Order: sequence, then C-alpha cells, then structure tokens
Amino acid sequence: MLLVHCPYCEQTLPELEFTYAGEAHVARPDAATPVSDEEWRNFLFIRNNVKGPHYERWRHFHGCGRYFNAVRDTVSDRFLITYKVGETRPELSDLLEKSK
Amino acid sequence: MTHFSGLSLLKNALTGHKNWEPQWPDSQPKAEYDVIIVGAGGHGLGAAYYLAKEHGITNVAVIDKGWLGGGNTGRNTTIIRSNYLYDESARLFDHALDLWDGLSQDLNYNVMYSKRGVLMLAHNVHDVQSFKRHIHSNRLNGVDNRWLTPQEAKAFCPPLDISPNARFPVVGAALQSRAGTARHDAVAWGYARGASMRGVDIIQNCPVTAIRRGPDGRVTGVETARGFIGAKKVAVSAAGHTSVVMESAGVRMPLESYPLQALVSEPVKPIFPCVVMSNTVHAYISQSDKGELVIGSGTDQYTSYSQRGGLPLIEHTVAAICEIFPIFNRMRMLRKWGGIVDVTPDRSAILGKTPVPGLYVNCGWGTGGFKATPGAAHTLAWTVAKDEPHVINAPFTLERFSTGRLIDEAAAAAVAH
Amino acid sequence: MSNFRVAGRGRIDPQTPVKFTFDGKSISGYKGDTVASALLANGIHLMGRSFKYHRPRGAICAGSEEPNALVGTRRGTGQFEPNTRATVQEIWDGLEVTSQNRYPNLSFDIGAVNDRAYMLFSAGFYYKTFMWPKSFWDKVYEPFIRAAAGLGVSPTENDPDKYASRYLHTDVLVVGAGPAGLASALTAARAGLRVTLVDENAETGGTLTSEPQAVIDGQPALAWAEAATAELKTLGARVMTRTTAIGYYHQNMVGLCQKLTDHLPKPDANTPRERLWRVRATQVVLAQGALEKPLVFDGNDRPGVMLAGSAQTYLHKYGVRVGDSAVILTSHDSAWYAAFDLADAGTKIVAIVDTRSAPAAELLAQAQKRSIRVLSGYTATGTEGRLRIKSVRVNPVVNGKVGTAETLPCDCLLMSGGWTPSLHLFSHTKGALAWNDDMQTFLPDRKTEDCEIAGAGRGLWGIAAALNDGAQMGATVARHLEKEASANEFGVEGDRPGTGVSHKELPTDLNPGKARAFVDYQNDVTAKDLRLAVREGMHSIEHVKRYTTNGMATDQGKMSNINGLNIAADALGKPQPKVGLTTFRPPYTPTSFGAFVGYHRGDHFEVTRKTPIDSWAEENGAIFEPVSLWRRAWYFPKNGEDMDAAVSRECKTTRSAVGMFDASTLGKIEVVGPDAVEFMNRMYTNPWTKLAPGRTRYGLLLGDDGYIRDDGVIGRLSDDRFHVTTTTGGAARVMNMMEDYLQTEWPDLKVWLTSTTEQWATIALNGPNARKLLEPFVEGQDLSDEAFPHMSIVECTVAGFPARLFRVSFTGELGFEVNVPACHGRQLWEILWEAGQKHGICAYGTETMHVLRAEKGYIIVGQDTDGTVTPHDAGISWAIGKNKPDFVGKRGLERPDLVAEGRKQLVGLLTQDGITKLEEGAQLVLDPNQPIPMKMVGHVTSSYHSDAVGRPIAFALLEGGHSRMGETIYIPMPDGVINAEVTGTVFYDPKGARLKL
Amino acid sequence: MMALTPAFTPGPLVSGNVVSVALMAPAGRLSLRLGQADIPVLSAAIGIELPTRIGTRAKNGPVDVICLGPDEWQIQTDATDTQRLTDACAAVYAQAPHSLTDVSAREITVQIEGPGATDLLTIGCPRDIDKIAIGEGCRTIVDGVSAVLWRDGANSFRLDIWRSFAPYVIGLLQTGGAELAAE
Repeated sequence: MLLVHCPYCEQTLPELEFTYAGEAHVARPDAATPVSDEEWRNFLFIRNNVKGPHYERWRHFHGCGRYFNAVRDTVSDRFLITYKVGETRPELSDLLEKSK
Repeated sequence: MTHFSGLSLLKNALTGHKNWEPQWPDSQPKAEYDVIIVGAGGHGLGAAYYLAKEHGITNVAVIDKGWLGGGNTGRNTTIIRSNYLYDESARLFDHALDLWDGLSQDLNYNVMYSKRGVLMLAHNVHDVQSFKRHIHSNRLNGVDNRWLTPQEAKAFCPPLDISPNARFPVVGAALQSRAGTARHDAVAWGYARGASMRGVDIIQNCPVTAIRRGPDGRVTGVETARGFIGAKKVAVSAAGHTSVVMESAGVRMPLESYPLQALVSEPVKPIFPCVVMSNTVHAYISQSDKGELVIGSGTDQYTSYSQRGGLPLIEHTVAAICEIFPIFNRMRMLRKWGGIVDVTPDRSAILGKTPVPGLYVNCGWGTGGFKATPGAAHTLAWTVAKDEPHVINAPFTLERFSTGRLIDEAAAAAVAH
Repeated sequence: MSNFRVAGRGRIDPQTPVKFTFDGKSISGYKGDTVASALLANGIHLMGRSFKYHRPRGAICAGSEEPNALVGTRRGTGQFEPNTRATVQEIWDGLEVTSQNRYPNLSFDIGAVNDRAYMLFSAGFYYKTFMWPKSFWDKVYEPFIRAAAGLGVSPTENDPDKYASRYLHTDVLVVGAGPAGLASALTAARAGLRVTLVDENAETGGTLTSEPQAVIDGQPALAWAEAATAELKTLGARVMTRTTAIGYYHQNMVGLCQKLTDHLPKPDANTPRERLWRVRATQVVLAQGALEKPLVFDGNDRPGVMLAGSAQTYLHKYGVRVGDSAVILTSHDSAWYAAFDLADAGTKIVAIVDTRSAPAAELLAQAQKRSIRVLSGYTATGTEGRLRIKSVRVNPVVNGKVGTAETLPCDCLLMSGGWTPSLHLFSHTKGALAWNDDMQTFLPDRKTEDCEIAGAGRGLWGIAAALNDGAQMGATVARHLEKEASANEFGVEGDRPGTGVSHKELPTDLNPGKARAFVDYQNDVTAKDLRLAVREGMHSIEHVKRYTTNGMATDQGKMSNINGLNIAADALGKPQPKVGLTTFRPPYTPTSFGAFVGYHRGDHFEVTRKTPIDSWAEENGAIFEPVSLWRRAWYFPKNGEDMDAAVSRECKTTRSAVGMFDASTLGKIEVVGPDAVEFMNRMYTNPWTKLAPGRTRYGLLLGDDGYIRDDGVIGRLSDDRFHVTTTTGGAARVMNMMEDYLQTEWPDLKVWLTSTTEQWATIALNGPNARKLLEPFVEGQDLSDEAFPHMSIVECTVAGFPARLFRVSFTGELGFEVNVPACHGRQLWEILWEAGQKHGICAYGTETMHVLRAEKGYIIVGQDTDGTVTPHDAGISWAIGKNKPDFVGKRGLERPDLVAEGRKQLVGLLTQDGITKLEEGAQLVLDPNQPIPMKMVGHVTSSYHSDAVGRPIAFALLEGGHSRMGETIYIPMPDGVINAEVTGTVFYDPKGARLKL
Repeated sequence: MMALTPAFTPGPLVSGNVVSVALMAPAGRLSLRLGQADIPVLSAAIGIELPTRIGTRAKNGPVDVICLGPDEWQIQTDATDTQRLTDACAAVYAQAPHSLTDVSAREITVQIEGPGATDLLTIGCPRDIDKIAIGEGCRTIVDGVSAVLWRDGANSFRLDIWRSFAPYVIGLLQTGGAELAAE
C-alpha cells in the first residue's frame, strides 16, 4: 500500500484514502472547434504507459476530495512529487536531480 | 531431438537420464532474420512455432529481455475458456480452445490441459441477465456454455456455499465444460522446444531497446543489448512492455499496464474439481495438479511495472474466496506474486498489422492472455507470414479505437443498474 | 517420562505436563513443548511422508522452515488445519495431531511404491509422457497424479474461529527478537522512539535460547534477554511474540500475522485466533538471523537425520536429546558445539565427521577432552535404516579421491552445511543481493526501502557480533529519525563464533546417478534432478526451479535454495552470482486465509446499504434484491403469492388506484452556484438555460466516447440551484465524473457539488389516486394540474416535514416523488400508507417499477443499455441540445462507427403468439434456419408479462431496429424458435394522457 | 452489547471501561462550499472565522466548523440552529456566491471514548491516529467507508458516517469493542 502526499492537505497519507485517475496532462480538445477522429482517439485512449517516471492523476477521494497531479516511478512505485491541478508540469530532469 | 514418450522416459531412466538433450539450445543472434518476434512468452514462442510448422518460415528469432516464459505466461492462474459474448471474441478464444485440445500431442509435450470446466457465478438479477445473454450468444455461435441452478452448481462444485442468505448469494451459474486449466510453464517450454526443433533461434536475456525503421518507413530490425539485429518483419508480443517497445517505432498504443496479483495455498489432496470465477466479488479459483489452490484477483488501481502489488487487494481476494468457499478459511497462503497485464480501453486484444509496414503487434490481453495463447499465436503467425489479417484476428485492429468499433467485453458485462 | 528428556534443561514447564494425541496415540510432553519436541522426547522421529516418493521423514529442524514434519492439527468441529509445522505448533491438553500423505498408516504407506520406481519420476517426467491415448489424460493419468500429490487434506467444515486485523504506525519496526533484534530495539527505544519488536517464536531471545552458556555483560544470556524484553516494555515498546512478519510491501508497510490462540487449551470466545497487523514503520530493522543448510548426500533424508543447530535447540530450548548415539556430519564449526553440548547431556557421539581436512585446533582439543572420535576430510556416501537412521557410510577424501567406506552406527545424524542469512523480507522489497565469495552466500546490497539489516542477516556470526551490530543499526535508524542514540558495546563470554565451507552435493564413490541426495526434501528434488534440468536446457535458475520444483515446497526454499544454486551453478559451469537466486515472495511462512479475511466474513464481508424505509419493507414481508451495494424491496408478496402474482397485483393496483414505491436509493446531487446552469449544459446532453426554476427535465449523461452513462430527472430549484438525480448504481460514478470535469477541465466555473443521496428519503406515489392521497398533507403548494403540472418541483412541507416535491412519473401514471430528510422517511411512509388505505394503496417493489416503466417505453440504463449504446440507438436523441457548442460526449457521438448504418437500436418486441414471454438475454436472428454459427442481430434487454397490455412485452437492441418496424424477427431457443414482431417501445397510453390527470 | 435500531435511536452501543461507543442525538449539519476570496464574508455571516488549514476546526457556541477541503467546510450545530445559519448565508449569497447544503440527515454520529478509543479506531482506519491533534479532525476511511473523524480529546472521538454505511461500521466497532475487552 503506497503513501501518497496530498498537495492540498499537505500530509502524506495511506493509499486507501486515494483513487488513481489515470495519466495526467491529457488535455480534452475543445469540441466546439473541429477535432479529427485521431485527435479524439488520442484524448480518449492513447496513453504513454511509461515504464519509469509517470505523470498521472490521483484523487484524495476519502479526504479533501481534490484531484491532483503526481509523478510516480512505475518501476519502484515511488512518488517523485505531487502537485495541485493547474500548477505547471515539473521538469523531469529537476525531479530526478532532487530525488538523488 | 528425442521424441518424448513413456518408452523414451523408461529407456533414459535405465541409463540414469544421462542422454537427454537440451529442449532448446541457447542461440546467439544472427545478423539478420526473416522474422523477429519480441517477447518469448507463450504467444511469441507459439507464433514462431506456427510460422515454422505451418508457413515454412524458419529463419526466425524470438528475443526476450529475460528467461523464456518469465512474463505473464509463467505468472497467471492458467484459466482457459472461450465463452465470451461478442462473435469476434468467441471465435478467437474458441479457435484457441480447439488448439488447446490437441496441443500436448501436437507439441509432443504434455501441457496438462485439464478440461475441468469453468463455472461463472451469478449473484444478482443483473448477473443473470448478463450470463443468459452470453449463454444464448454462445449457443448460436456453437460455443459450449450452459446455465446451472444453484443446486446444479453445487453438485458440480461441492465446496460451493449456496445458502440464499449469503451476502452475495449464488443465484445460478454459467458452465463451460470444455474449459479448464493447463500447466503454464509447459506451454512456453513446449512451444520453445517445438520451435527450436524447426530451426527457430531463441535468444534470452537480450532486451530489445528499440525497433528500427528504414527511410521508407519499413522496419529494418531491432536494437538490442547485444547490438542491432536485422529483420524483414518484426512482431511485438511483449505484453505489459508493448507500449515501451512500440513507442520506439513511433506507434503510440491505447494500453495501460497494471499489476495483477495471484496466489496459491499450501498443497492439499484433491478437493476442488473445477474452476470457479465470480466477477461480482472479483475472485477466481482452481486447484493445480500439485494440489495448491490457485487464486486470482483483480488488478491494483494504479499502473505499474513493479510486480509488487499491495496487501489490501490480497485481503479482499482471499475474503471473497472464503465467502464463497468458507471451508477454506483455515487453509494457508503459500505464495503470492504479481504480473503486469496490458489493458486496452475495451478489454479486447490488439492483434495483427500496424501502421508501420513489416511491424505486427499482439497485445492488450489484460487478464485473459493465457487462454488465448494458441489462438493468438496461430493467427499472428498467419498474419506475419501473409502480411494480411487472418479472418479471426481481423476485427482486433488498432484502427477500431479511432472509428469507435470497439469489441467491448467490459461494457458488455455492463454496470449494475 | 522418556529418557530423552534432560531434567532441568530448556524453557518448558516441567510442573505442567500436557497430553495430546498423534495418530490417535496419546503422547505426553510439557507446557512449552512443540509437537516435534514432545515426539522427540518420546523417541519418535518419524513424523511425515514426502510429497512424491512418500519417503519416511522426521523433523529436520526446529523452526518454521521445517519441510518434513508437517501434520494435521485439530481442536474441534471446523477447527482442523493441514500442513501444520510440528516444529512450531505448541502442544496443549487435547490437541489432536495426525500424520499426512500416507495410507494406510505412517509406518506402512503403499504410496511408497513410487520410491521404488524413483528412476522414472525424474524431474519433469510428466511433461514427457501421459500423452497417449489422448483421452486418458483427463480420465486416468491426471486423477492419478492429483491423488498422489497434495500433502494434507483440506478442511471440510466452516471455521468457527474469529480473525482480526489492525493498522499500526511505528517509528521503528524490528523483525526478529534474537540478540541483534533485541539490541536494535533497545537502542531505538532508549532514544525515545515508538518501537515495535516482533518474533515468530513463543518467546524472545532467538539463538540465545539455544546458546544458554553465553554470558552477556555479566548476565546469563537468557536472563539478559528477559531483562532486555522487560526494559523494552517499560520504555513503551510493543513486543509481539508468536508474530511473523509475512510480507514487506511498499514504503515500509510490513504485514504481520500474530497467532493468539493456537497454543491455548481454552481460548476466550472473543479473542481472535489470528490478527493481521498492517504496520507502517518509518524505519525497519531486519534481524531475522540465519538458517542452517543441510548437506547433500545419498540418504540425507532419513528420520533421525537433522540439522545440528536444531538438535542444539531441542536440547537447550526443550530439554530434549534427539538421540542416544549421534554422528555429526559438518562443514562448519557450529555443529561441533552441538556435539559437545549433546555429549555433555549424555548422548554418545559416535564421531564428528568434518568435510574439512583441518578443523580448528581448539575444536579438536575440546573433542579430545570428551574423547570424541574425529574424522576430518571425510564425506558421507549413504545411510541405512527404513523408518529411522541406523548407520551412516562415510569415506575419506584425499585430494579429490573418495577412499574406502566405513559404516558408523547411530540413531541420529546431525549435519551442518553452514548458514544462510535469512533475507526473505529484504527480497520482498526488491532490494539487491550481492554474492560474498568468502562466505559463499548472498548478502544484502542495494536497498529500496528505509531499512537496515542487522546481525547474522548480513553474515555476522556469533552473539557478540549480533548484539553490537544490532545496537549499531538501532542507533543508525534512530539518527535517521533525528534522535540522539549511542550504541553500547556488549561484553560476551562463552560466545561460539565459527567458520565453515559451503558444498555442492558431497563427493561419493558410488554411482551418483543413483544417489538419493535430497536438496528440496518435501518435493523430493535430488541433486541429479537439478543436473538433469540443466542438461535439458533449463539454464535460468527460474527454469531449474520450475522444472524440478526445487524451492517450491511449503518451506519456500528456505532449506533448498542455496544448495540448489550451488549444484545448478556447478552443472552450468558458472559462478553462483551469474546464475542468481529465485525471488522470495510473500508470505514469509504459509499464513492462514482467515488472517487475511479478518473481519470480512458473512454480514461483514461487504456493506449492505439499506434505505430509511427498508425496515418497513422487511416487516411487511418484502422480498429483496441486491442492487449495487443496496438491497431494495423487489416485491411484496401477499398471502402466499409467488413473484408473478405479486407483481401483477402491484401493477394493477398502481394503474387503477395508487402505488407507493421507495425510491430513496436514487442518487442525488445538489449542484449550486452562479455557473450551475453552465455546468449542467456542459455535463448533460440537454439544454438547461431555458429550464425555469420550479421545473424539471429528464437529463441524459454520456461519456466522452458518446455512449450513455447515466440518466435521471433533474429539477431546477432556483437560478443557481439544481437537484440532480442519478441511477441507483450510478450515483457515486456520476458524482466522481462531475468532480473530475469540474476540477480538471472547467476549474473556472463557480459551482459546487454536494451528494445528498442519503439526505433525502424518496417516496414515489403513482396512480390515478396519487393526488387525492397526497393533497391533504401538502402545505404551500396547490397540487392541481394547472398549478403543479407534470415535471414540476417545489419546496414545501408534507405532513409537516420539510420536503422537495416532484411531479414526475416513471410509470406513466399521475405521479409524485416526495423527498423528505431521511430521518423522517419511514414516518412519512407510514402516514401515507395509513391514509392510502381508503384509496386502495399498495406498496410495490423494483420489479413492478420495471414492468410499469417498460409498458411506457422508459429505458433503464445498464439494462437496456450496456455501455455501447448512443442516445440515437436508444431512441432518445430528442434529449440532445442541438445548439450547444459542446457537452460531454458531443464529439464522441460523431465518430464514424457511432453514426454508421446498422447499429443496434432499441425497439419493442411482441411475440406473435401473444403468450410467450421472451427470456432476457435471448439472441435475435433474421433467418432461424441458418446453420450454426448463426448471424445474430441483437438481443432482448427487458421482458415482462404486462397486464395493462394483456400480453408479454419486451425491449431489444436490434441491428437497424428503427427501420425494421413491423418486421418479424426470430429468437432461436433450445426448445424451438420464437417469432416476434418489431414494434415501438411504448406499449401503453402512447399519448401520455394518464400523466396529465 | 446493545443493538443498533433501524431508526438509529441514540444511546450506548458498546460500554465498558476500555472503550465505549454511543450513537449521538441528531445534529444539524451543513456542507459549506466557497472560494478563497469569499471566506471573510461567510465567516462574518456565520459568526466564525472559517479555519483554512484542512483538518482544523473553529467553534462558537453550538457551532463547530471543520475545514475538509480547500473550498469545503462542514458545519455542525444544534438540530434547531440550521435555519439561522441558512438564512445568514442566504443573505450574503449575492455578494459572496457559495453553496450551502443541509446534510443533517445524511449522516449519523457515533462517539468513541475511553483508553481503548485509539486502538478501536486502528481496527478500521489506516491513518496514524496519533497524528490527529486534539481539537482537529479529518475526512478519512474506516474499513472502506468514508467518514469524518473529529478528535475532541486524547481518548475522545466522534465519527460521522453516512446513514446506509453506519450499521456496517458500527458492527465493526462493536466487534472490536468486544475484542479489546477480551485483551
């Protein structure tokens, strides 16, 4: 069972309070403008499925209820960072530097 | 190579088993092959076997980052069935079932395919509607699957608790009698032996780092830990690692890799005569030839390649099993392990050609890969050999995710209303 | 009492004799004995039979790693478990123990014929045969193999015992309460940390219980251990014995299994048998010590052959001599001390046979002092004795040549092949191991978790080394936790550190191809099986393991892994690190399912959600059906009605008078804020801007793939406040989906969502008398059709309760839904029930609701749709707001396959004979005479008998259904083909006149 | 051990000197949602400085407010007091838009007290209870069920549970109570 740091509660808490919400930074194209079938497929289905540091979303479901972003190494399952929705996507190089 | 039989076993016994040859040699990579298959699991080795046996293509290498059969082939709960809802799935898995039936003899390797019957439990009205839909569809597709009352289910599987006051009472079950289990390692080893007997190179401990393409976009080979290996055609059959490999060819996949845990109990004398699955409580169980209860669970919630998996899921799975089979509460868990399953959005496989000329893919089997092994391998070999879809794997394209023509077995199981 | 018990020795309580039975025979021992120690005290070594060859076996060790002495243990009805380690199970008065895997009895087992034919049962033999004739596999071979395999028998009765679980957060978790563990725990606890110390044994002390001669800081070892344990408790540390660390999971989550009652004669009814601890430790110290290795030679498995260190444990911990005349066979110094201790306790030591040519002088001196014969530079090449060892055959080895044999008579053979650090938990973390050439073993290397390994676990031998390393590690973890900690140096007298060498199978002068030199005892894997596997191309250690089953027995390779590796490496001509070790997997020792199940059994297996009105339904004889986590009243049978009769009555009453339905399980979400209407426009397919406060509308929710996800009636209470309802099963999903879009796609919107599903009890009144019944109770709203038309909503009071009143209908009748705070739900229900009597009211359940809605052509998401159905397919594209720039699912709906011809569309079906009711799930075809496989064009989603229509009605999803009106389609059933006509989905009151009453 | 009635009649559920569990009388509960900017206005309206660190609480007379999320507060007060607060908030809506929703009947509250209170919670709650300060609280999970945990003292807690999940959670607390008593 993982430990997850909620960037809103500013606490590191048991995974059981959280739900995984898939890859992060998959932007929904504005359907008000023309979107090709491929673009829509990419939004719906195509995932990087990274082996290593993975940008992903979690929700503190049994807590503050917020969705937030995280970078987790899918080989070790360790989180490199978690950050609030809307905050800029942290550079991987910086994170790997820090984690050393 | 020695033909396996009771006689050859006896002969060798008398000579102290000194004269057995390797079942497959460790090959060093050649400079180029007609076909390279990435991933030496049952699917990859099987494809190589059928390429050699049925299409006469023997200049083939199967390359794996680790030891052959070390992926999901050697980590699953070995359930084999074909009672899927949609025609496409039923056809594919039933083709596999037909091949399973003669596989030991075909391979001259006992894969211990055991037609113990797979019982799927219905726990509520919604399950009944869904199972009946499967059963009628299977019947008209010529796939064996029938409805059992709780009493009939108990007669077929005596340890089953059918008391109506259970939290998830058994209100009926779907039984596929032809279904069952097989010895997972033997499948990989049998295909490996059969393929290398026919000249296929099996290259272990040789990670493929990238797929190379020429100026015309066609595949030219693969980069590996032991350098570049040329190939006219490359088939990727790397399960959880498919996304990573395909990315290097510029093909992004609709896949996510999740940890899937399974466990076995200490071995006991025969007590459990079949396979039982319950999707409602998320658990399935059978008993191996060795006597261990083999128990599978659902996937953990997050994508991962760690092969660890958490305790809560195991707790839930064991609780679910003991809820349906209370007599097992004092049995002991001997070993639990994790695999990595590659899951598609519609829970159906992607099998066949890709946008890249000369590149083929076989992935997205989720938790159902083992049962499909011979069928997937057989049709993949066809597609690689002829560079065209096989009638059975034709619907399992990558394109369906753009058009929306999904084969949604997951949705077909639907949601409780 | 037998002459194998050494008076005054051991930790057993001689004042408390205990009687138990072994295969029906009464055996006596003392409190503190294990089954094995008690049997040995009675001179009994034969305790089990092996897996494949059914060879007679005795206990080879004294701990949880025991592969041979597995027994069935029974307390009473439902309290039997197979494969219990006799070396761990403590005895109590009345314990019933039975041997396993033998027929008819332990000393004569016909299964032992396999042993005669052992040359046939070589590694992987079953892959090579049993293939002809094909049909024989299922009918003959497999049943035979299965019957022969397995060890004990499964329980067959339900388990009456309780199981428990807890979460525990601790600064430092120390695993293993031997010298290293105790020292670590003490150091950390003294530094003021929350410390938890666990050990699988009944008491703390670890090796100290086998080395009582040692003196630590002037105190006898055991006294020191007791003092240390006591101090830990006073420092507030949690010390748990009989507690096994079973698995090491992510971020220092360690699972513990605590055995609470298996050692007690009469456990308290409320005390659980076992408790699973989920420990989250900031730092972990692994102090699990080391396991002794057997030596591999022909006949190394006969009863009486045992590990020397274990013999020492039996002597010092249980006061039991394991035999009268012992031969010691060793490649390590430690076994010499076992010899000396046993000699001093009165066992004749026939000889100490050391594989090394030059044992330490100090050892030789001590042997001489006791006039023990020493044979150094020797090998063992065989043993005799069927049910108990009688003699061992030993030969000198001179520069590689095996010399002439000598036979040494004995009743026990105590062996030591050296020691292997216990690194199972460390391996669970995927920590890396490094091969140490001097010690010929793997040691912990790169760590992936916040843990330290102390003592023998990292190859440090001897009590002093363990203590001092433990203290060091205790201080290290304390510093990691910013605590000042000093590791004190321990003074130890009578320490017995030692060295040794490691072997593959021992050299022999006999045909090695015939040698029965066991590596994995339980699975009967011999050295030659391993070599055969390598010969056959199994070059990965994982292949060797899987092909031979070496290390797959219930000891999980604790006895066999390193010996197996040494032999495989030799056969491969590679150094061990190049061959590598198979991964250890949780649990550390086999662990009861019950411990994982914990509280989650029976009623507590899963939540059963009940509405505020559920209790009334129960009292009034309702039959319930489970719907997601809820249980809902399915129908209300009156005086012996079956389901059809009850449903038919409920339908008639509702259409002719009034029916009352508990709709409380419907999901409810309060959507509030200035951007509420914009949010609704984006979320649902429908347009909401023009919906006036006080009005309601059917809302349709899609996924962004364009398929139907959910639906429900949505009321606008004010400009900024919507009362959204969802399906029962969809409530949580919809709420989650809304939050997802709101928080991540549209954070700019000023709107908030609150789940009110359980705030409101919802009572639906349907039928021509509904208004008459309700009117008298409503204050603040005129219920007339003019003042309160169909699809209205108002906040008012009903029977004095604050209420949200909907005028809405899921039955096609005049209908109202009264929402009152859940705490008043049952009260209001009863008031309306009373008042309803004069209006001929009935209560109806979900089945009647399904029939009534079907007669009106209303769909149920999840039954008439299955996640692949679009609004157009379902015939409800009217619910799509045509002029909206975007909504969830809009673009998805435009994908090629979703607008293609021949999609499955929802239609009505009427069987042409007007009597046959179709089966839900039945498949549709256009040509019933085609051969199998048939081309199927759809399936029946809903099917009921309808009294209102006077015939069975059904819905189906049918290819191109909307353009097949009036056509005949066919439903081939096992007992014949049914013809049905394709119709619209509205079977009753198509004009909706009854709604407008 | 006392039985839990379907009507959730207040009263003791587990008694003993190790730990006691009691079902509390119905209370008034409001879920308040609003943006950062409007905190002062709403604080003034309800007469409490809304706490802004998640998990912290503020009290004024019968009114006890806990911050559950960056824009979420749960207000607990006397059952009779909700209308006053509702009106007060409604009065400032135009000026400070927010969401106030009455959830009084949505959940029930049990009080857990005694030297064994923390141990009892560890049977179902994966959080480190020691890290919840006295006078604070959190929304967390208890044996798979969402619940709001209020810590009122070293050995005194309150647990808000949605009605339909309450019997399940209370059943566990009763099992655990008996287990602790037997220790």
